[in-house]
Amino acid sequence: MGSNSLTLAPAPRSAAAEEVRAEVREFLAAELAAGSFTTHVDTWLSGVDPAFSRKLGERGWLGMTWPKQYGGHERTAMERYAVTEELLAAGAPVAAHWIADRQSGPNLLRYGTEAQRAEILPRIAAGECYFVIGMSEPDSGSDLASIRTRATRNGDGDWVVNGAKVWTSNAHTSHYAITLVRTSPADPASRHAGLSQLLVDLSLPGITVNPIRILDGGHHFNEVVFEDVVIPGDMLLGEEGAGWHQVTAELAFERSGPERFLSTYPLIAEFARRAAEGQDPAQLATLGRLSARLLALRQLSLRIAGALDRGELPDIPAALVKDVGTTFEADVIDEVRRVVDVPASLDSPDPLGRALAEAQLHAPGYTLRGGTNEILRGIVARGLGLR
Amino acid sequence: MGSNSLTLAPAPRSAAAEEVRAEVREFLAAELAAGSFTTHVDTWLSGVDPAFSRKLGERGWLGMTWPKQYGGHERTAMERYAVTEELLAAGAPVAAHWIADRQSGPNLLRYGTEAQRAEILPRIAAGECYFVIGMSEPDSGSDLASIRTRATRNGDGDWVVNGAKVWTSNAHTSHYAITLVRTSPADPASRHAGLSQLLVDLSLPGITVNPIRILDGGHHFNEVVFEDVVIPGDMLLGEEGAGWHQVTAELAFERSGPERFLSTYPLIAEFARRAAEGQDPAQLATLGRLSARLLALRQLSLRIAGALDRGELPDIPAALVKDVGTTFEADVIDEVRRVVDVPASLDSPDPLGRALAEAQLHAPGYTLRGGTNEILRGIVARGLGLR
Amino acid sequence: MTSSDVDLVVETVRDILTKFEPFVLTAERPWDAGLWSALAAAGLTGVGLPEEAGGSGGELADAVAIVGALAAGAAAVPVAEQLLVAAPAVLAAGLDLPAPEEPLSVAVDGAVTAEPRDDGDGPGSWTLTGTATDVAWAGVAQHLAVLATSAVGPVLALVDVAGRETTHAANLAGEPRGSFVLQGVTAAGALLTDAQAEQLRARYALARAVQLSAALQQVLAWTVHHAGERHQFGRPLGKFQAIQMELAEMAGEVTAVAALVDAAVQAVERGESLVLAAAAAKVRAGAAVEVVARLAHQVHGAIGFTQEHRLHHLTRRCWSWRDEAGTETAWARVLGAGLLADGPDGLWPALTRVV
Amino acid sequence: MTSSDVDLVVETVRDILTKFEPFVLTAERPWDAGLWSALAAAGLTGVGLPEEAGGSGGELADAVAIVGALAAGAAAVPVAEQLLVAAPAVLAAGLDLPAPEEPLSVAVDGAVTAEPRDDGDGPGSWTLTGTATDVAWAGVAQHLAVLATSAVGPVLALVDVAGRETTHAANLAGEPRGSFVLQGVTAAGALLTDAQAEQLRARYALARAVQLSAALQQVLAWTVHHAGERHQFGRPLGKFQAIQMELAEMAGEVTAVAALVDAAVQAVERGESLVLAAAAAKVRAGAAVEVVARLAHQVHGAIGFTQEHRLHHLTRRCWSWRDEAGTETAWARVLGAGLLADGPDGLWPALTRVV
Repeated sequence: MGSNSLTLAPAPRSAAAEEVRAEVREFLAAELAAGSFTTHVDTWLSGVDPAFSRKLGERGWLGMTWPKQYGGHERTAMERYAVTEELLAAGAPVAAHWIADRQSGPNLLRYGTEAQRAEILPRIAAGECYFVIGMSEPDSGSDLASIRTRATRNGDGDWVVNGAKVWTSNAHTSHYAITLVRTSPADPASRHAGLSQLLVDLSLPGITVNPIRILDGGHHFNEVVFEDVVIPGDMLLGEEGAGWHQVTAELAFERSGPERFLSTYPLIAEFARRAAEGQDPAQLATLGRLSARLLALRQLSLRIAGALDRGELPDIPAALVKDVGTTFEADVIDEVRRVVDVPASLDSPDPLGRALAEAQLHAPGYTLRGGTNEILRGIVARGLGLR
Repeated sequence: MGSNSLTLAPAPRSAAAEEVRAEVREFLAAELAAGSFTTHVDTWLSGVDPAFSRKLGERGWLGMTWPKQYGGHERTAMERYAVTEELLAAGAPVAAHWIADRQSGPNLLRYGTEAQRAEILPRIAAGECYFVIGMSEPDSGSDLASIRTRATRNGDGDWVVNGAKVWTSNAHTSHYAITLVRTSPADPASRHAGLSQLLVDLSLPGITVNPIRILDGGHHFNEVVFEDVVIPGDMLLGEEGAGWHQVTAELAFERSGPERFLSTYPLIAEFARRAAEGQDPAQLATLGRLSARLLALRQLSLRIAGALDRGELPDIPAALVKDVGTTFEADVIDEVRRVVDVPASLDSPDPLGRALAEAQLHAPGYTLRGGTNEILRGIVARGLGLR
Repeated sequence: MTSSDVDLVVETVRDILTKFEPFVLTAERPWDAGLWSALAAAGLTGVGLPEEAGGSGGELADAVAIVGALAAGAAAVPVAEQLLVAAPAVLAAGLDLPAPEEPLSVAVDGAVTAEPRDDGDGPGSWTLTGTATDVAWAGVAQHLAVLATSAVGPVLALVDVAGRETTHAANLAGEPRGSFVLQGVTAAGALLTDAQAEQLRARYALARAVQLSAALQQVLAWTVHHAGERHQFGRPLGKFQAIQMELAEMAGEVTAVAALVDAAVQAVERGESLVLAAAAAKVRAGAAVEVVARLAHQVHGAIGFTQEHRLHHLTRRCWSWRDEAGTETAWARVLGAGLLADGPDGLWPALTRVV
Repeated sequence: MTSSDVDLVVETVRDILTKFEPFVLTAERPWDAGLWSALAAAGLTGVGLPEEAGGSGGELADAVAIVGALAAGAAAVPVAEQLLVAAPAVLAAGLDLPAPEEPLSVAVDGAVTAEPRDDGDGPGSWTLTGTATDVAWAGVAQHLAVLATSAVGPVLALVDVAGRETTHAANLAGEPRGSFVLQGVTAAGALLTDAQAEQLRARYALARAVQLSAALQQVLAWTVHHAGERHQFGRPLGKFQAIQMELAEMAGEVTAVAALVDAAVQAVERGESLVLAAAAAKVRAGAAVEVVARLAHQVHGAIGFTQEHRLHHLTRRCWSWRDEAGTETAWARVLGAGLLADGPDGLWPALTRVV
């Protein structure tokens, strides 16, 4: 029956993963002790720190699963999972390299030319080259087939791009955008045809990066405007016209990681300190409930890491993990509020009040980025055989 | 804007309502003390007790708002609200007369012939004549336009009815069914045309009442099968072909009353006793949260009673009350379970365990009867101007 | 005033609101001073307060309507604190009301002790010591009604805080929320009963509930509007059944909050005991924020998350207001315990008395 | 056994299941005796227990698979109690295992005290006094593993309860749950450590979680099937976006439960500490019941609410099982406290150790 496509085999245990986990934990404890970062919620979006990213690169914790010839380390997805999870749980500043390491690098490995890979992947793995996702547009929302950014070939075989992309995380600190563009006119009969991905150097003339500030005033997102930007012809990523297919595959990587349920983990950790102090039964029970949900999400996400190690592309389970995970991220706030009397405020003298405030101000983002929950549930429903 | 249609004026205060409330409360205390009933959840469905219904009739608490010429008492909807609310909060056995008093009587008043009214309404008001709703059919669900029970005129001008109705509450203890039938063939262009309501005496030949037992084994519902049942021609209710319109009006009465949020009140009362004993802060907070929701629902329902007194037919707010109210009824179970350690069991030595069990076993019904919540939210969305 | 007067008052407020840009708060511009002046000039900062005390007259319902209209407009002015909380408390305590054009706020948190400088009976002079925390509009308000404790009971003192040093903190919406360190400050004050002190806290909670109710209604209206305008996959969002379900859920929450808050205000108008009604209103309104803000942002999509969009000016206020003047959890405990005051079987009679 | 053996075992169980009508329980017919006999004849009531102790051999995974298949079939037989809880505990305590065809259940609730009849060290003879409550399959089980307390620590005693008087109570699904009054009953028993007693309770909770996981998967499958078959307003329910959202939410819950329960079972297979893994599995599975049972009934509509429909045979079991062997709330407290055992900063390391 249809629901089989939602179910993956349990992840194998990985001694190597536990080994690297311990190394990361030791590294993070030392960094925290040295004051090189402070813990915040949602740092995979908001914690841009190139120096920190380079440190991770030096230790071999970026591009972990990639071939060594491209600067990678040929380790398993399970090992990579342990590293990312530890970084997120600590609220470490990982936003600079996050997209490049998670999504753009694997995308290049899969669809890039040899030249593209050789040029870019080692720099990503070194923590020096950062990417943004050029998918959403001002009027497209979740409906990627409706995008309008257009690329046409000029006489030299180069692409001339016009249009605009929004919600590009940290474009102002990044080097490349893998950009979904329309390379042939929209065809009502085949809504997903005629799209392609281009590998765009953000320093090219004609590109303007405008900040999009979010509700708390933070600058994590940008609008990237393309005005007659000339992209070399060899910067096509993958096949012309296969953009929709490539993006769908990319979203499977994007949707399944531990960042889909750990964005508010630092709030849970702060709440746990409160529960440990007071030993209040209602707080302990809430901690237990939240932990049980988190543990289940970990297992789901680990299963996907295991599937990636087996060479599968689990797009439907990934949508499910993101739906369940991001709902959890927001629920954490509500659950904690029920059993503590601490007003949320960035200026609170109480660290729990500050963590609540940070988590709340970022909350609208959890369930929107990477596809709204309505979209994700539609994908899950497809997995159930309903559409 | 559209949402205005969701908003009703605040209900006026009614000294008369408070007066009759005190009388009912005194009556119920005496009845409980005398052991004439014991408190249960969901008694407006499951508590059939004709003797109790007649007592209410004797006291003038049935047909309260109807004209005196039909056995009514010409009191306000606000007064009736107070009476019904007190009965439900006490978990009193009111199921025998509930439909007749709430819905069928008003329906007869609005659409019935003089003969129908004079014959039946006084008996309802006396607590002696009970009704069922003949709307749902085995294959119709919430889609009433798809019903198949058919009535055709014979040579004498009488109706010959064939078909079956389900979910008729307590048909085995009732006297009449106001039955929605197809009186002219289905017209795909006008799905709601061709339906009529008949006033059907359940003792007529050709009618079979089969029990539908629900999951806990309780017999509250029936299937009513019509085989060439001859209904006198003057038993048409209202206009031929206007059945859909009449049913829609009827549902407004059905959806707005306090039984849409008080079905599980006896569980709250039992939980309150626990919280009062232990004075546990988490239990007190849960009691406070549940009470705040209940108080808001009361105000919504009171507003509708006030609107009925002004002669309005608030069908969209009624759908909203039922949606919010029945969701609350089910949530009560989950909220209580979070802060008590009492397993739900009908055999529990703990009255809270028994109340939890009763409430849980009836839970699937709360959000289904009278239109599923998906249907209700569709109506609310229409009130918001969305469809 | 009659109900048509209420409509007139609201219309006046809205007319004034349109002339100001209430949405951008920064550390340098922590409130809408221009709006305040316009409201004060129109006499709207004294509505519901008797003319003989320097107010503009009118009823509580008028003041509530003004507060609601300003809350829905995300107006950064201390009108709720002044009209619904501080001024009525000052008057009830027999103290002199400051001029309504001088912003008056209220302090109920922190620890401030009062010592009588005279006989301590009735309005008199008191010496205040301690720190008032989480004071709304600190740095903006010129006067502060401080709830202090004394050896003989709670004291309400009226402190001139114009120019007094405060911490520059803010709530999630950027509205100033500071502390004042009071060291031997002399102020007019009056002894309250414990019940009066409790009523003051309850009125503060009810004021926030009134603001929340109005803001949530506005958030719903904006979201419905957005769903009608925004197209996805070739049709308006509002035509998708999943979105309709979410909007209907929001409408249920918003309508329930409005019904209860209105009823609580009416209970106050009737002079009934306020505490449980206010507690219920605050709890219910705060609980609705969880659902309404979440779904509003969900339906708006990423655009509603940007600083340019109006949505967050209200959602951030809602997230703050539900915590202020007592969290839902704190008021839920008060409500739960209060409803059981007559014993373990007293819940139902208590529920039918609250509003 | 290998994983293909597990599939084979499940297939055998399902084959047997189809020959019985597991769905109707009454006071007169409180269990599926015929099914039990067939399972016992096939050796399935001894799977996962060593052959030298009289079992059928095989691994824990096989026993878990059998329990899951029977739970999804709403089979009223004490297989979960016997295979996953009582028999392993009896063996671990060094007591003689009863014959696998004689139903063995477990009693962890109530208050039973044990006094040693001999030296009390190692397996020996004990005198039991007190009442064992909430005993699953009371009246059906012939043997009962009773967790009792003694002056020297917890004791596991094996009591012959065939024909012994019990209260005729049942859980919400009609499965017998009775009490036994024990007055000076002599039984074989063995002293446990506190940790062993805690493990026993945890295994019981995990057994219920295994049953819940399987039952919830089945409820989802039935609901998806129903949504595909049932037409409303001219098309299958499953084509309505609102229904799709509900089914996807159910799928999220069911899949999350399965992942965690499977992981907890694997942790047991690896011989890791069981208590927190079992607690998490029980809490997560119980929490899912709330959502899954509610939505399943919502999608099924009134028909799923009738006694004739299969749905309630599983939803009623789910509502019962989440309360049995410790409620979610009780296990959530155990889990929360246990995760903080290493101090206020120890949560994350603890979380990564649980499963």
